[in-house]
Amino acid sequence: MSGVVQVTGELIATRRAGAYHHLTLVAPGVAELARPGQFVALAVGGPTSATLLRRCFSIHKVKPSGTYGGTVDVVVAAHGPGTTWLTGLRVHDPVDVVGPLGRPFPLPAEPVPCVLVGGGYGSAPLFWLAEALRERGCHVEMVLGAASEDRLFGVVEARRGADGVSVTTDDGSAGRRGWVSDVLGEVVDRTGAGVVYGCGPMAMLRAVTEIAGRHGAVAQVAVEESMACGVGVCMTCVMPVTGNDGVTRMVRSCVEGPVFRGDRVRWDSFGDGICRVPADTLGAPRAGGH
Amino acid sequence: MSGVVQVTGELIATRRAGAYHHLTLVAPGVAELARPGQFVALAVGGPTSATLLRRCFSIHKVKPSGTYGGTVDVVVAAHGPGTTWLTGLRVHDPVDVVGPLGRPFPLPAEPVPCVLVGGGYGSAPLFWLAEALRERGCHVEMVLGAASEDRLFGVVEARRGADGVSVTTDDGSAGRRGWVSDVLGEVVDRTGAGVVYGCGPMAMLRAVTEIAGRHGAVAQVAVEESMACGVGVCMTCVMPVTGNDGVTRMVRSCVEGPVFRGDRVRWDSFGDGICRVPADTLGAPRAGGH
Amino acid sequence: MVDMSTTLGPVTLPNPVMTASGCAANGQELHRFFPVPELGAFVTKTVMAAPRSGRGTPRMAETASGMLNSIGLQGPGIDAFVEKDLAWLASVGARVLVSIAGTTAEEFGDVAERLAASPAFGAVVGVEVNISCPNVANRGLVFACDPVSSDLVVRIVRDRLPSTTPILAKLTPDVTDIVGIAEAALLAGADGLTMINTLLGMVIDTDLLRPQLAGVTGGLSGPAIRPVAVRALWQVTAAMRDGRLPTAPLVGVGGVRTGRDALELVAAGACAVQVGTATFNDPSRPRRVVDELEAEVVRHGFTRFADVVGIAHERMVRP
Amino acid sequence: MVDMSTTLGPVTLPNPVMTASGCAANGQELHRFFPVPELGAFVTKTVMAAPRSGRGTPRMAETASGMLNSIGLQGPGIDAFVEKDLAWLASVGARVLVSIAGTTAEEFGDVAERLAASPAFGAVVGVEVNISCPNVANRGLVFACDPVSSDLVVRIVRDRLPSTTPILAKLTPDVTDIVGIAEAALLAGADGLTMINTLLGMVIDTDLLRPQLAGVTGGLSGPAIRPVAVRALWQVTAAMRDGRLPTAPLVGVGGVRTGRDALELVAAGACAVQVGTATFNDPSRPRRVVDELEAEVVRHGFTRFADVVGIAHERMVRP
Ligand SMILES: Cc1cc2nc3c(=O)[nH]c(=O)nc-3n(C[C@H](O)[C@H](O)[C@H](O)COP(=O)(O)OP(=O)(O)OC[C@H]3O[C@@H](n4cnc5c(N)ncnc54)[C@H](O)[C@@H]3O)c2cc1C
Ligand SMILES: Cc1cc2nc3c(=O)[nH]c(=O)nc-3n(C[C@H](O)[C@H](O)[C@H](O)COP(=O)(O)OP(=O)(O)OC[C@H]3O[C@@H](n4cnc5c(N)ncnc54)[C@H](O)[C@@H]3O)c2cc1C
Ligand SMILES: Cc1cc2nc3c(=O)[nH]c(=O)nc-3n(C[C@H](O)[C@H](O)[C@H](O)COP(=O)(O)O)c2cc1C
Ligand SMILES: Cc1cc2nc3c(=O)[nH]c(=O)nc-3n(C[C@H](O)[C@H](O)[C@H](O)COP(=O)(O)O)c2cc1C
Ligand code: FES
Ligand code: FES
Repeated sequence: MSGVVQVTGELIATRRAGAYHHLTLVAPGVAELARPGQFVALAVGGPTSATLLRRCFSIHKVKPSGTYGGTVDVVVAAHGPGTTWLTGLRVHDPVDVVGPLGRPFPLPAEPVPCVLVGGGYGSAPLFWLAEALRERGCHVEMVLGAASEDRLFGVVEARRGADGVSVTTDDGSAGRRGWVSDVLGEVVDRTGAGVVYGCGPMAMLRAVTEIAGRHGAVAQVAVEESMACGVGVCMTCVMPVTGNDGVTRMVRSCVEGPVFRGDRVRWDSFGDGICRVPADTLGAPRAGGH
Repeated sequence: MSGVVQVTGELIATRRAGAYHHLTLVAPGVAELARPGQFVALAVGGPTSATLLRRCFSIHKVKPSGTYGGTVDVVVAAHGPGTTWLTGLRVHDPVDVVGPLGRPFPLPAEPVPCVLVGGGYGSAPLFWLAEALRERGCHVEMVLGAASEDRLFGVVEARRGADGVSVTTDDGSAGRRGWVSDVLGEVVDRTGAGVVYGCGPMAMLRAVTEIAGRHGAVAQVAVEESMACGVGVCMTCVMPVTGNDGVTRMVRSCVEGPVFRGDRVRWDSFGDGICRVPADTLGAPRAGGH
Repeated sequence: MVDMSTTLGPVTLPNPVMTASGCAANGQELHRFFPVPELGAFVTKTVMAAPRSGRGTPRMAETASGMLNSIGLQGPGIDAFVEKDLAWLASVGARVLVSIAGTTAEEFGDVAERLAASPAFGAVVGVEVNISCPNVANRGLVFACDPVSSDLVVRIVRDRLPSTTPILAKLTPDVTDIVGIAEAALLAGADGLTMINTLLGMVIDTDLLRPQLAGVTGGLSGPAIRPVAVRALWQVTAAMRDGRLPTAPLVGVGGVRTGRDALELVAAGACAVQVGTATFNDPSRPRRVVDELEAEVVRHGFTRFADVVGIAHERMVRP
Repeated sequence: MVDMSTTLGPVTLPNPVMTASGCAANGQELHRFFPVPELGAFVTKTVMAAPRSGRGTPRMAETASGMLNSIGLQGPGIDAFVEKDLAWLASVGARVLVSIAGTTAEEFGDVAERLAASPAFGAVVGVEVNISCPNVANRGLVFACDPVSSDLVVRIVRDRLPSTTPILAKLTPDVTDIVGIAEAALLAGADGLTMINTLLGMVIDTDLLRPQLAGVTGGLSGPAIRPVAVRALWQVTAAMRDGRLPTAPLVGVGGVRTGRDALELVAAGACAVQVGTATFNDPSRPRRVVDELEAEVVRHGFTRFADVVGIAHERMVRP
């Protein structure tokens, strides 16, 4: 496990970005260690909080130093009490930050073409990744999708930072009407991509993995499982993933992920909004057993 | 029971006053109903709060209307999580207010001289009372005491609004070294006071009651019992008080108080930091019984 | 338009939201904040035969998302209760669920009998039998901790009340097997169950290094315990659906603050819901939950509240 | 200078603060935030005989001041545990309290035996027997809900471990009479008790109208349950002080977040304290509680931590 810090950060900027809030936090030490695909876990609710668990957010970008010390940016969708609290914060409010956490996107050793696929706020970590890939000489295209225009994040940034951008929305309010999966195959073929990076809802990541596979690319996906601790100690964030040895284990997505090779994830076990333990998982419950 | 409102108020001013914080809240409807000696119950901690119970504060003053609508002032000593949260609020923050609550100080029908005794922040409701008494032609003197100078509240205001002011501190950092009880007898005698009003810690109220009695005055004291609801529904704030019928009952200090005639309170039942049920209380536990 | 009515045995209530016993006094205090007849029913503070002073103070301690109380069943006694409190509730048109208790089974029966004989009994839509209180005959062990004592109390109360008056036994969660206690109460003649009473808890004052409550231990309530209430309702409902228990209405209580919280208890099996400690946070909560729960029923596309009761048992996915 | 040491039977620990089983994995993760040997002891995730995948997801739900979990005792199995995890803990110099379980009494014994035989056993300062887990031989009823099963498990484990290794039985609060279970465990040979495990709870997803956890019910933990932990420790300590139970060390767990919270459990009777769910809020919490608890001991004018253990029983005022 790589370096991590825990620090009382300070919110220094907060602004709306479509349906989301874009937050910049001073969090000395995090930026220096972070790599694209990693995330931070933020405490929510302040000293009298009834919401004990941290909330996890992909790192959108970092600045290792600046006027205030290193900063970290995250993009937050207000949803339940924790994200609502975060998006209601005002500049100078303190925020306890733990990070960077998890494994980053692996970068290809060779300058292969790459496609980066983001669903909703799932695009947040991809711009930084795009930069790192282009520094290595990779041709980078992005595919951004969302339910509607306000739920797309970073289209302008994408146009600036990628070699090509495709946009889809479910309702056709921006880009092509449909899903990212409707355009992805074509982009992979056209660019001859060797790697497809994905971040977004599970159903999208599954589709990304399948399409990448069918079109001869490797999928690297950043998953989003419900997490209680973010640091590897609670075992709530597990999912069935097949290892190099061919054995499926329930692995912690916070420390062994959030980035997994798409073809290693046992997508077949997800359904009805739950994830079942595949019968061939190491130590799976036996009939009549636990 | 008299009129009460529940309203989402707004903090419009907050400033330090010695060891305390003086808060002004817009709380339409409260001011119109309130009388000196009543209190408000404030919700604390915001939407994610783990501290469910309201905190009660004597009304320091009210303004029935103004630029913002009616306002209520309270003086808060930061102590536990709720009062710390309140004193950390910033202007424009919302605060849920229930009030006015409890029975006010009874005003004498005749213009008799009165002495108002405040311990620590217990003086907060007395200035408003002094005003009401002087409007009725009463000669009003105040005795303010506290552990130290920073814990005195409103000495300047007292000098402006009363016909005479005595100050005591335990450490002698302001006024006379000692307790309010050291000077009270002399003030009652000198002024020929008919009523002594008291607000402050229980031990002080007990002393005030005894001294008033010995010097021929009636004591009216505003007590401070731990309250969970403030509105009369939880039965946590009770204390043994003897009624007109000579029977002692465990009465709710939030609705039947907080102001009681001092000689009706069963001071003998308070001790070791708890209040026992006197054996002659209506329905008191019997040996072997409940 | 949604049909929010619910039934407790022979009685139909216009909506399923109630106060919780001991968290709303006997009505007049909350009536300053909203008209109490707008609730499905008003549940009164547990009343016993004679007046009781309750315990000394401190009687409460705040805890994380909850509180402890140790009131000691303070109350005016059944005679003063029917004469003043019940009469007032009747006068404003409230539907009243009267909570009763005793320190012996006979005292329960006595209270029930005097209640049934009272002039304002017409306002009574049911009786909640608070068996979560100590039994002097059994070393102070709470009646609801023991199936035999629970059975005895419920039988006596059933006997002393008209059969048209539904009785609900109120259970404590502090037992190894709540389904067993539920069974005893239902077989003894309870028309339904109220679940849950407070959990036994304790707070130490870390300045004085001694128990914070004068009564040492107290009852834990508030949102903190909602998962325990949902679980208890779920277990008993599951036993009814499996045929292990006779089917009967369940009234849910424990940590309800909002319409969503109420919906949790309803989906687990409650056909009515009580709002307790949350009332201390906001005296209008019980009334607000009426509207919020209705809005939840609408949001989920139902037209009858009754269709939501226990729905989580049907929607459960088998892992 | 304060003497913060505490003893668990034959073992002395430099300070009384531990992780809670299942809330700290097996050490390497927290070691990134503070050196784990700075804790009085490190309590490992409950380990069973064979590797276990645990349950499907969702495995958790946040609740008011707490959470539910339904991990299903995921773990590598005792052989991999001793080889990798225990060896690592030994290598950094941690004092380890190993939590073990089984679905049969024999499995408990088997795990204890393999643990005692392992090369890194020298790092083990004690074994915590997690009897708050389901007994397949008894309709899945939790061992700790039944004195007979508790007795059986503790006897077998005691038998398979050296007498110099203290064993602690970890109890569930979900019982009518925790003193009875404590008695069974102590008479069977437990050197001490850990109290409490989680409370059985449940959350309904109010959007999907079904249980939020894939495993339906789960264990409730966090500050919400602290009053229940304090009460359980108080009751068992009171029984020991009254001579109703043999005197033995108690390890307190349940809702501890700060040094003050720890002090509550200590004053009620715990001679050591575990920090569980609060670690998810702040991974440095267990370490911080070491300092905060010491500061509390100093604030109260004591020079030995041992003098504060159970002090609330002495300072209680009789009402
Ligand atoms: C690696 C990772 C990266 C993420 N990046 C982003 C991001 O960049 N922007 C963004 O808006 N959201 C992101 N999320 C999702 C975000 O963590 C959840 O939306 C948030 O935790 C929900 O908190 P809440 O208070 O709104 O909801 P609640 O439902 O109240 O949350 C209750 C509990 O469940 C957990 N939880 C609920 N939903 C999720 C979820 N989807 N993922 C993880 N934990 C969850 C919370 O952490 C909390 O402990 C990410 C999640 C993960 C795991
Ligand atoms: C009628 C009345 C008037 C008051 N006026 C003032 C005032 O003008 N200024 C001021 O600073 N304080 C006043 N108090 C005391 C104030 O209510 C408490 O200090 C405050 O509630 C403590 O909250 P906390 O979060 O700091 O402490 P905590 O100890 O965390 O409070 C926990 C719980 O105990 C209750 N509680 C604790 N101490 C008291 C107390 N002394 N009285 C009532 N409830 C208590 C709280 O309401 C809360 O429910 C008054 C109390 C009463 C009853
Ligand atoms: C201050 C207080 C007093 C209570 N008194 C009673 C009572 O007299 N009779 C009773 O059956 N339950 C009593 N209860 C329990 C509540 O009715 C309810 O079962 C419990 O508090 C859980 O619900 P809640 O979390 O909504 O408060 C009392 C609870 C509190 C907080
Ligand atoms: C996610 C999680 C996993 C747990 N796993 C175990 C376990 O494996 N064995 C065990 O004895 N207790 C386990 N517990 C219970 C804790 O050790 C502890 O007894 C309980 O959570 C109460 O303490 P807390 O409130 O400090 O968390 C677990 C608790 C949580 C929250
Ligand atoms: S979130 Fe706790 S182990 Fe991953
Ligand atoms: S504070 Fe609730 S009755 Fe007085």
